[in-house]
Amino acid sequence: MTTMTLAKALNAGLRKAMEDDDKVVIMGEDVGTLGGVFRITDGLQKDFGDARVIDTPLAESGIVGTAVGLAMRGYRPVVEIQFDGFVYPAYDQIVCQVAKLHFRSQGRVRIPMVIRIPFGGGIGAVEHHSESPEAQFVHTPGLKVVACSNPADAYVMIQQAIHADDPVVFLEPKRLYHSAKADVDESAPAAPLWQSRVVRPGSDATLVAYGPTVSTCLDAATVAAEEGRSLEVIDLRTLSPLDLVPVHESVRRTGRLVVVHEAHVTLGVGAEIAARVTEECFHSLEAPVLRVGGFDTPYPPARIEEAFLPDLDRVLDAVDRTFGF
Amino acid sequence: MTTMTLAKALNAGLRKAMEDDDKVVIMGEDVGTLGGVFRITDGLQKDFGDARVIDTPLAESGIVGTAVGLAMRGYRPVVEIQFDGFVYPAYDQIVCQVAKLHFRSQGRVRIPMVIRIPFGGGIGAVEHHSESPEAQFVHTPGLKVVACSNPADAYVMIQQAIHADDPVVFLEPKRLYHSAKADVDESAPAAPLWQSRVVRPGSDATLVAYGPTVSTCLDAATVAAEEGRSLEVIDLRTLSPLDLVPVHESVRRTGRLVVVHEAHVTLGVGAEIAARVTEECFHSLEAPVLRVGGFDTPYPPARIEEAFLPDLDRVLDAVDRTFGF
Amino acid sequence: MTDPVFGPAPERAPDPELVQLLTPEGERVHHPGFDADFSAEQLRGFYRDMVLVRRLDIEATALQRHGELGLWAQLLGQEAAQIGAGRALAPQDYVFPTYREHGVAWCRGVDPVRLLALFRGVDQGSWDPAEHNFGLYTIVIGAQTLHATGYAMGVQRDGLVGTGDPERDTAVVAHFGDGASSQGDVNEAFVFAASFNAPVVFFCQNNQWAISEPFERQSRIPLYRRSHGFGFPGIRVDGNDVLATYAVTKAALQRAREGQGPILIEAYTYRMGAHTTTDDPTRYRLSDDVEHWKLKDPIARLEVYLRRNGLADDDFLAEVAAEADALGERMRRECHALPDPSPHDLWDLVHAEKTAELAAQQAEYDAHAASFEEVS
Amino acid sequence: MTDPVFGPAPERAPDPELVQLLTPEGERVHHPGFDADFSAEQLRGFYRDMVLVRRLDIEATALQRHGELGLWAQLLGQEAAQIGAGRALAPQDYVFPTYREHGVAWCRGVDPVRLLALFRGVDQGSWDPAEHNFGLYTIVIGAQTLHATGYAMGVQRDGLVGTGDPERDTAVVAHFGDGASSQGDVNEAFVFAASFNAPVVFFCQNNQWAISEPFERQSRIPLYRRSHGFGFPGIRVDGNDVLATYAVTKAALQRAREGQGPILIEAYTYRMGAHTTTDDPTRYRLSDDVEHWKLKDPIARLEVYLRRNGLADDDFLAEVAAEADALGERMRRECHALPDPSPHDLWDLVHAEKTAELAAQQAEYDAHAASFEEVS
Ligand SMILES: Cc1ncc(C[n+]2csc(CCOP(=O)(O)OP(=O)(O)O)c2C)c(N)n1
Ligand SMILES: Cc1ncc(C[n+]2csc(CCOP(=O)(O)OP(=O)(O)O)c2C)c(N)n1
Ligand SMILES: [Mg+2]
Ligand SMILES: [Mg+2]
Repeated sequence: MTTMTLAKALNAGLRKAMEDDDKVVIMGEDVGTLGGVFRITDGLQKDFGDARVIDTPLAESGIVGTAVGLAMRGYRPVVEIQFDGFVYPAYDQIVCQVAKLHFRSQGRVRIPMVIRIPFGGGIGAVEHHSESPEAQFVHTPGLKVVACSNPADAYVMIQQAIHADDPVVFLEPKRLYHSAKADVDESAPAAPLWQSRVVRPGSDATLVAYGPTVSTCLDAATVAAEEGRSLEVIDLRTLSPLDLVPVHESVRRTGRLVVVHEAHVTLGVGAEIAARVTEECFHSLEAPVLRVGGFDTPYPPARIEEAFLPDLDRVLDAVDRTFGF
Repeated sequence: MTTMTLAKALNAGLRKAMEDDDKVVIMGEDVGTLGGVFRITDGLQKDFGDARVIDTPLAESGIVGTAVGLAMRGYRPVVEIQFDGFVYPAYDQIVCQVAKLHFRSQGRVRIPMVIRIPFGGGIGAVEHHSESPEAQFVHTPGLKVVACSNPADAYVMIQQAIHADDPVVFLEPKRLYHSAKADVDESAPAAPLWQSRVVRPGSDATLVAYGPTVSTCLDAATVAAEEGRSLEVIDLRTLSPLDLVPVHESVRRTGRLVVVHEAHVTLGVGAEIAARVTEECFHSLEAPVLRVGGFDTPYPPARIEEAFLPDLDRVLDAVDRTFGF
Repeated sequence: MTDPVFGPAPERAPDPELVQLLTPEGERVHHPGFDADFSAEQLRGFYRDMVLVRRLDIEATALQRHGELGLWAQLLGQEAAQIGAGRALAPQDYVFPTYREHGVAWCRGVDPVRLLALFRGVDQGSWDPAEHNFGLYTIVIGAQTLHATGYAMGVQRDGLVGTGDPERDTAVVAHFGDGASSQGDVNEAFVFAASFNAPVVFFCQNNQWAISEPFERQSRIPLYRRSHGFGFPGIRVDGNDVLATYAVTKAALQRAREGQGPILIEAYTYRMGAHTTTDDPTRYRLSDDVEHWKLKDPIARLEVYLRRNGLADDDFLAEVAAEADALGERMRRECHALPDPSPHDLWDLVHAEKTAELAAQQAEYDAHAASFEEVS
Repeated sequence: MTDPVFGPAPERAPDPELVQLLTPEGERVHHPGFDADFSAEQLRGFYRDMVLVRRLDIEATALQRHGELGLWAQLLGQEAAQIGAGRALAPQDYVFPTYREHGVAWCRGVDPVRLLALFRGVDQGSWDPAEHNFGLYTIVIGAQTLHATGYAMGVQRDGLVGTGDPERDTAVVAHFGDGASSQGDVNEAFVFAASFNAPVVFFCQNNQWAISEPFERQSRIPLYRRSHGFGFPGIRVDGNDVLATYAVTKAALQRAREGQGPILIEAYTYRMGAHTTTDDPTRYRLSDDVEHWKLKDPIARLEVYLRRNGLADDDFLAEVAAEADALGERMRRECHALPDPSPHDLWDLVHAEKTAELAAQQAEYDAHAASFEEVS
């Protein structure tokens, strides 16, 4: 049991995965000597060499495309995209190649690739450094998509993602990298990667979140509790596949659901959850599923990003509204 | 009034737009001498010259990226992406540049670009030629997205899109290019571009579609009518902004809604419509909004694409299910 | 780094020069860098390959005309480029093709019927890449050049470059077209290959056309010089000359296997047919051009050479012709017999580990399909 | 096509040669291709520009340290490259910068406070590109090179190339870094520029580093030769020599304006500071290296030259220093005074024509915000 930040937990998880399987290679911009701009790969090139921790030329399509080739040769590439907003040059390789090779080849070709993306806002950055591109990957068959929200999960989930034989887009809430500290028990039994989890039980309404908004929702639940309202909070963890079993179970009890993410509301993951939960729990719902997310504008300049991002007030406001129907 | 195919209507619309404004330029692969692989730009290079109808090198990012520069110089580029599946190399330019320049510049830079994409399946093609990538553009603030479904709309909408000062992703149902024939009245007053339209009134349930699935839904309504069920069919026409006014109005009457598109169900446009309509018409809905779409698998080999695509049976089946709640 | 075979470093490269060992008239010429001796058997082998591959192509085109295939991408005119490139491979080498590499597929032992299945719309490629060391056809132009480069980086990590053991040292080939050379991916592949000195041979068939666009739209200098800007050699070979293509590719592969890094080969050839069966080249090119290139036919020149030098007699030619007939007959027969896939299987193919989500959608589909079977 | 200024065609380009007119020691040297005469006023102007721009950079760095900016991308060491490039422009020329072109912005008359606003997080660029013929900073590396190429294609269509009228003929500059040279977009820009012979000058500041990655990761040959693979000339200039950078850029722009097409300039320089204020270069590079480059300082060498030749006296230098102090003071003052944007405006900025959808979301936000104002 060690107390560590999310960044350190990911670093430890990557290290463990590299020790366990020498086919694991890390690729990306500045991941080697520097250890990544967020230091997630700190020390790995020193310990595993530059054949396994590869500083690549500055071309995201090139990184993902060559990782495909390495995967076809039996390697398990873990690709770092430096910031969410820089994944788009690699989009074609991800959507048309990474996602489709298994299907195209009828399972003969496997692409056990992990694409790590530091995502989300709240770090006061310039443009393209605060995006939440997950919906686009969830919409793409052939990809799996997960998001961690705390150090303990991060440590385990990154290893599970690397171990998976399918390509996984691995979303890391960058604003928590160096702030979220928690105990990580390296020997604890791991929860399955493809499962959501109730992180705070409650009975009046349900909040669903993932990545950086899990803590927002937990805060909201604390405040609501003071006001006598009991909110259940679910950390999705896996976005594709979506594990809505605990959500359905919860909504059948609470009758009210609010989904919270930083991605733009329109066609964010919340839209899919709203559609599915409504279909599944139609007669249990006391109110429509409401969504709190980034507005349908480009990500704004940093000085007003807090207004753009879902916060405690907007979450509680949405909860209130579900009681108004 | 002339009877023409969808392909000819687009060709006529493009020609008209080029005559009206000499800043309109057409760019793409094979759009010049060949007139495009679907002949949508047939004859335009001959008549307007190769400075205005530009056969480009084979690089989609290059096409869209140089079109951005042309737009900044005062031109109105109309870019052809040869097939839906080939838009992804240009994704970064579309999402990070085309969509954001107006916002980034606080309105000082306008990108009046049209990105034409022949989309959807049903033509028996090989991989990447039958995709429906629209949801990803709808999720991107800064883009507008429309889809035509018939020759008369196509003729008008392409001109309106070119005339608009914002970037427009213009989706063309390629399987209807040479099959859908209809009267086009070049002098008829044009409906606003950003409006959906009821294309068949009905009272028992509502079908919402766009592009190629409009005709599927009209067929379904015909069959349902024979069975004594009256279905209202709405052609969305505009996906971003979404004009749900007629949908809300309709659902308040019918209490039942099925959304039909070829895109994958998960996080397809139907998810957003389900979420919004449920929020807006919660107490009018007799059943959850149901969605019929492409499955959540990659687009399959042509010999089984008909099973993958929404058809009359799956639409009617979904309608039946809305009566089962 | 002056290379004994490919000549001086890029910046001092000589003027464009087409490596040629067999002229269009069937005359054997010599080249200082690539003078190989070919055995009679080898030459007859090239001839047989080219004739069979041309037949394969003609047969598939006919099958498309008869509605048996949705599409076919013809290789007519590019037989020498593909057989030369394909026969130069060692078994352990790995090839990343485009959608037109039927001749290379042939050399790698992929059954032509597998190609038909893809273009019929039965599947998206049903050979086992690992069995043939031949990847699936890639339709997004240029994407596979990065896969090839990454695969070659894997070969390096496996320690299979420069060991000196000809059975183990491995090279990778990335095929692409003149049009594809404009794609970012291809140029990024050049960057990565140079940066990591990866054992990859970039093999560009410059068939002069990218659908309707002439090569000049993509580059104003000969394409083989593109690599000079990235710091590795490029060379232009007569792609209608199977001997030259073979010799140049073989040397390039050897160089890569030895650890000397990437190289670009521009096989200068011509797309004699349409882009695909849906294309109509009369809309954009002169038949004069096509006639001109007919005189450079890759098979005819080798046939002249074989006959003139007594390396092949009528019997041999008749034998090959009969073999071609048999191949055509088998392709027709087996194409008709190709079973359609079952929609039920779609959900099994998405992932290595099927998700509950997809299993549910599959069950829903099965129930829906069953309801129809009951009805009918 | 032998070019009188840039020398023979790419394939016969001479060995790497750094165009230099002023040595690190402040000695004026001569170059056959680029021998320009500089007036005393011009030289003092360069000096003043560089000093002020360096101060701008130091001031902004300090403001970041004091928490006034979220980030700053330093140009320290690249003053000559940027002032040389910026001062070579004609008013009608158009520039597409990266995120580090503060010196070029200066030459284009963009108020440094506008740069602070961007890095403070107040906006994403608030100068009017059309007013300054200077685009907004582009953060996605390489993307702007395509915009520049397209813009240049627009200039061609406007008939403003090769008219012979120096007030009208127009060129476009695309700035990018050594790291960006690996991006597909940059290479596609080369393809398009060559294919359409667009009047664009690609200006690469090779500052040896892409964050922590040394230039050698991107290319194993000098970068100016990249363009040779695309069929247009490339040239390497001493980017710490403002005279040479100015002369080479001026000639390149003139060449483009005349209709001779694209060209690549590699300004060979060094990033003396961190990548940005969040970077820690001690993790990846030796201070020896930095010390070595300190001896090549672009300002010091010009100062030596000016003094030694009696072109500037103490008064002039004091004047410039005072001007720099005033600039610094103004930047601090105006940075503090920059007003935060209003979230309400977000929805007005998305489109030229605001949609009903966005108006509704804006109204919802306003109501939500108002509910809080009532409370407080
Ligand atoms: C990214 C992408 N864009 C467009 C296409 C459509 N397309 C298919 S083949 C082709 C021409 C390719 O020309 P070339 O690379 O010369 O190869 P060739 O067909 O001549 O063998 C085009 C534009 C595609 N397959 N992929
Ligand atoms: C597409 C993309 N990928 C990654 C980044 C992150 N990033 C910002 S600057 C930079 C290094 C760029 O180096 P170079 O092009 O040499 O320019 P320099 O910073 O040295 O001026 C990187 C990797 C980015 N901005 N855009
Ligand atoms: Mg070609
Ligand atoms: Mg740099």
